[in-house]
Amino acid sequence: MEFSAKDFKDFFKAIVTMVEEEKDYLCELDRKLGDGDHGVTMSIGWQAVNEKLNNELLEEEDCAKVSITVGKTFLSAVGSSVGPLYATGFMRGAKVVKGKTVVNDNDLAEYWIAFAKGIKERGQAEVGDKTMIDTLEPFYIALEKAFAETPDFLTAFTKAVSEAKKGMESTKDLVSKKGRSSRLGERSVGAQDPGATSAFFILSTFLDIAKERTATAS
Amino acid sequence: MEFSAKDFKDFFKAIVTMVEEEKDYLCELDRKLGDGDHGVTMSIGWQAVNEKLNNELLEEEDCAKVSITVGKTFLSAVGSSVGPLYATGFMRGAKVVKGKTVVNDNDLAEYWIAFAKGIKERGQAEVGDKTMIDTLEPFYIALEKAFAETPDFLTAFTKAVSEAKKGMESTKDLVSKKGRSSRLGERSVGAQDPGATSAFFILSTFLDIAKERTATAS
Amino acid sequence: MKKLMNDPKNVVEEMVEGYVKAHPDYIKQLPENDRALVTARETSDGKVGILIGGGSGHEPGFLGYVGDGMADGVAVGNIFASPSPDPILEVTKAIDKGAGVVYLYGNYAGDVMNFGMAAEMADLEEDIQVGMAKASDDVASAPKAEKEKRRGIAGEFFIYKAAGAAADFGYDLNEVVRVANKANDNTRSMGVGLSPCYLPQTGKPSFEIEDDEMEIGLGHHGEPGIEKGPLETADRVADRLVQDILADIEINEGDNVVVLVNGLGSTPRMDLYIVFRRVEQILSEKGIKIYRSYVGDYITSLEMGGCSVTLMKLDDELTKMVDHPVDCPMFVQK
Amino acid sequence: MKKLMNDPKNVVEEMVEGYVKAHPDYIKQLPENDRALVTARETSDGKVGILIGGGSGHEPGFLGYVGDGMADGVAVGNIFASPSPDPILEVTKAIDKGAGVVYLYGNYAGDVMNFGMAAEMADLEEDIQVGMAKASDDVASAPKAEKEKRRGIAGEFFIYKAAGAAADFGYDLNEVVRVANKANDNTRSMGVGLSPCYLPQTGKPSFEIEDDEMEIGLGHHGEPGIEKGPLETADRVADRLVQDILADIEINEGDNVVVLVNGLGSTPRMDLYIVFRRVEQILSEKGIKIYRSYVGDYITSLEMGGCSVTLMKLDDELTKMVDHPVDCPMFVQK
Ligand SMILES: Nc1ncnc2c1ncn2[C@@H]1O[C@H](COP(=O)(O)OP(=O)(O)O)[C@@H](O)[C@H]1O
Ligand SMILES: Nc1ncnc2c1ncn2[C@@H]1O[C@H](COP(=O)(O)OP(=O)(O)O)[C@@H](O)[C@H]1O
Ligand SMILES: [Mg+2]
Ligand SMILES: [Mg+2]
Ligand SMILES: [Mg+2]
Ligand SMILES: [Mg+2]
Repeated sequence: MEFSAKDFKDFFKAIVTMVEEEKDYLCELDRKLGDGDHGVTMSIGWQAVNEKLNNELLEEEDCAKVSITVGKTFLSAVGSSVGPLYATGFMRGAKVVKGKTVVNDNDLAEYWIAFAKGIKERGQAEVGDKTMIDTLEPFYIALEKAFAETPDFLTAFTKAVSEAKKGMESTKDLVSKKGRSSRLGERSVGAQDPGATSAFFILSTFLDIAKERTATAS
Repeated sequence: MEFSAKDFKDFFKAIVTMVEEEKDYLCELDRKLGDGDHGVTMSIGWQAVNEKLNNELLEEEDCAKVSITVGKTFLSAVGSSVGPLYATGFMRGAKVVKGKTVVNDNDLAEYWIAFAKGIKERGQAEVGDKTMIDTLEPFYIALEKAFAETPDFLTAFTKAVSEAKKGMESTKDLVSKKGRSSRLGERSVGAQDPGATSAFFILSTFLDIAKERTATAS
Repeated sequence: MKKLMNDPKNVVEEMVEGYVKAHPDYIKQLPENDRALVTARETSDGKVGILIGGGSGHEPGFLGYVGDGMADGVAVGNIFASPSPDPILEVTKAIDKGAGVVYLYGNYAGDVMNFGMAAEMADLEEDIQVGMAKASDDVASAPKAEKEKRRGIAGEFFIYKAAGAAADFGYDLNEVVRVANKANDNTRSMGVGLSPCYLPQTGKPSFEIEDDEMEIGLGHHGEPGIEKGPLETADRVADRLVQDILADIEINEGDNVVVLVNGLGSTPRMDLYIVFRRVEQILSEKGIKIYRSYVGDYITSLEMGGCSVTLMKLDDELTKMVDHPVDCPMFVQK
Repeated sequence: MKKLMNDPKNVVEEMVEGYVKAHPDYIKQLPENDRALVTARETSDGKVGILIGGGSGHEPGFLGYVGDGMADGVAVGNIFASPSPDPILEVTKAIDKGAGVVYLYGNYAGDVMNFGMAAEMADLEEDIQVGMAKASDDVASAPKAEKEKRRGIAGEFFIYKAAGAAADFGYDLNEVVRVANKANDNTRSMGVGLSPCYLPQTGKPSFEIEDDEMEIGLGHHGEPGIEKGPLETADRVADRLVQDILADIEINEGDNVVVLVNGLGSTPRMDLYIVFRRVEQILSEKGIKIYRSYVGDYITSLEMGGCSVTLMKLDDELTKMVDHPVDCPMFVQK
């Protein structure tokens, strides 16, 4: 499949919409484990991104530049834990598609692997720590494996997102070890991690867009 | 009727009991007009008095000394608006019965007139200001008049207490002018003044005791 | 009601005990009366003594303001109740340095009577000259024509500040009283309540208010205000408070004022600074200059929600008083 | 939830604006970034710069502590969210006087990442040497063996105090970091929550708690604590908090400590002094000497109810740091 800077921008727009819809739910999850602001933080960040999409980025045709601007804008607007995490993700992804106005299946797979690995490197969390890494690590492992077997992005990404979902859901039963909720110990069991959830939402938003584009193309 | 220092002490004990019973009601009235503490203040003050009654005053046979100690103790324990007011009342009353171990009808009438006038002098409020003076001024006017007509304390006091009651009830319809509630203006209409109420309770407690003593004596 | 306390009967005693233990280099209890607290530091001979006091529950008011540059002693009452004359008299005796003592308190029936009685006793029994000045800064509490009927709220802080400085500068008794009265004459406050406080002994809210309401002009013991209305934005609240103040006292373009945005107990600093922001906008639109600002909890009502705005108009003398340094456990100014 | 605010989206901007307008002689915004605030006073050449920061909603933390003797600048985050690297970097550039800058912040994932990224940029892009020290004083937040995992709560105040003084005394970057770390190593806190705070943007309580419950060891963003239990008396609460602290750090008879009883936002001073009273009793029974006490709102969580107790064990060096005078808008020490 071919994916242009415009497609990236549509994807980021779709996140903006998704975040507004899921804002309350993400806050609610964070209220149980942390300080209750995850939805607010995501909204502040993606609204700032939206502003850029509607102005500076309107004419931008370089996929990497779009992704870098999104990451930087998000980080500037929110700080917080997820600022550096998602910003690092989008900036590492950008590196992979540097200078490209259109990317292919291989680029996309590499983009998402770099995204997830970048976040892991930034946050230094392990699977089982009850963070977004529980979503992202199974995701990138599955993506690497599936794409190596059959180099079709949509197929591989679909598989990876279903691993991401399992990972997200696994955080319900985990005692949290990283981040604000780590001190909760046993009391954290039963609550799904907000960051693991928003990470899954981002991935599944991309999956929807990717499916759409493939459907239109074929 | 004859009234001894022991009778005075019984009277003050009866106030202690009455105040504990009416504490919440007095606070409730003060909550509407003022700072909600009138019952608490009365309780603190009369508990301190109770302590004295059960110790230093146990053997005291001088009516004036009992009344002075009650006034001073109450004042020390509470300060507040009612501290100086009731303390002045009991101390002015004491002046009238100075050195007496037993008092007669005339003394009692003078005691209560001095009590009420002393409070009026201390507080400088007028009838209609929505304070305890609305209870106490009609009370002492009636007492003076009735006792001058028929010098029987119980009869005169009974009449005076019924005037006191009317006075207390009149505070419901008054716009308050003195004390904390004076800034309420029209919004104070409908609420009965807490001090006017506690003053009436004190008088009617005395009426009960006086009736009892008369019944026992006859 | 949720409080960190032991027996509700002992809250004042235990607070005072904790306070004195926390700041032994600042303050001590007099052996004669544990509600009588005086500065632990030696004050100079011939200095007019400054005595403050009132009910408890207003912390940092009033015990928090005993220290260099403010008060020399405080008489501590029960919650929301004036102290009785006993501790006032004991403090008077302890802080008199031959130049007399000035009593500063809010204009409430109870305080007027108790401080009045104490002043009489100090004169008659102790031969100590006493001056008095009452704070009556609350615009909401009586019409302009009856300023002397108004109660004192957060503006009391400025009266302490001015009188405390005057005493430090060596002013005599009458002069300290004059400065205190001038500070009071130049000071106006207006408050707004959002949520009640709870008396420890009754556990009851001091007033009833709906989730979407505010009470304009309420007193700092929870006495009802002049008007209940829908909760508005911080800007509209500030507009209203400042407007009522400026309608009551002439402050002209070019005049200097000090501003106090005072929290009533449970209002975050964030909210107070948001209110201050608008106050500053209004004043600067009018060309009124803010000489100094105080934003925080200065005189509270337990955990009441809301705030008040106070302006004091300055002249050269009051400016000097405002600038004077202070060192108290709950308020320090360099 | 009732707040004095305008649009919930603007609370931080408006607070900062109000703050800077209220204290122009103390603090200013940098033109490059309105979340980057630095002291309005000239700091001396060669002095190590002290940079603090964190989420908003903790006022007086963190912007309230910029001033003489404490921090030279602050990076202001959204409510309960670490500032991004941008304002941190701008402050770094503004306060570097050639001796480098020390970042002081609480041990939270967000702060660690954002301050860490800023430090890298300062080094790479600006060639400014950056030192870092994290507060991790909250005993409840991880077992003793994992002290480095613990979050920073009210004890951060002592770290600022110590590092700010060290920088003033002319210590070099490594020495300032050493003093900050020593202060942190010697500091332990334990908190209790009685009532939640409300995020302006969601209007939701930060945690659920019954009228007769308390939450031991909760974080100062409303993160759940280690244990929910029935609300106890102030004395029993103080016993519990101090006991957990003393089980975690060796403080012996004859040792000196500084004590901080910190209100979380809506807890009256009265309650805090009642808690302090018991803390003092326990320590004096054990022969531990209180060198200095701080009681009040030092690091809050909007209008959360409850308090924390912090002890810092002193040695000669830390004593000198604690004694150093401070002049900030929200904290002055003579
Ligand atoms: N070190 C980390 N690595 C990966 N993810 C993390 C890390 N720390 C926190 N997170 C994620 O961040 C989420 C919280 O984000 P958010 O609420 O926006 O920030 P904050 O914790 O600063 O309030 C957590 O649910 C978790 O998934
Ligand atoms: N000047 C006055 N003269 C007579 N009674 C007064 C005066 N001022 C107040 N009071 C009485 O005091 C009562 C309030 O008492 P209380 O609540 O105990 O004291 P405070 O007003 O100090 O809280 C009022 O209801 C009123 O009856
Ligand atoms: Mg969060
Ligand atoms: Mg009352
Ligand atoms: Mg009262
Ligand atoms: Mg947060």
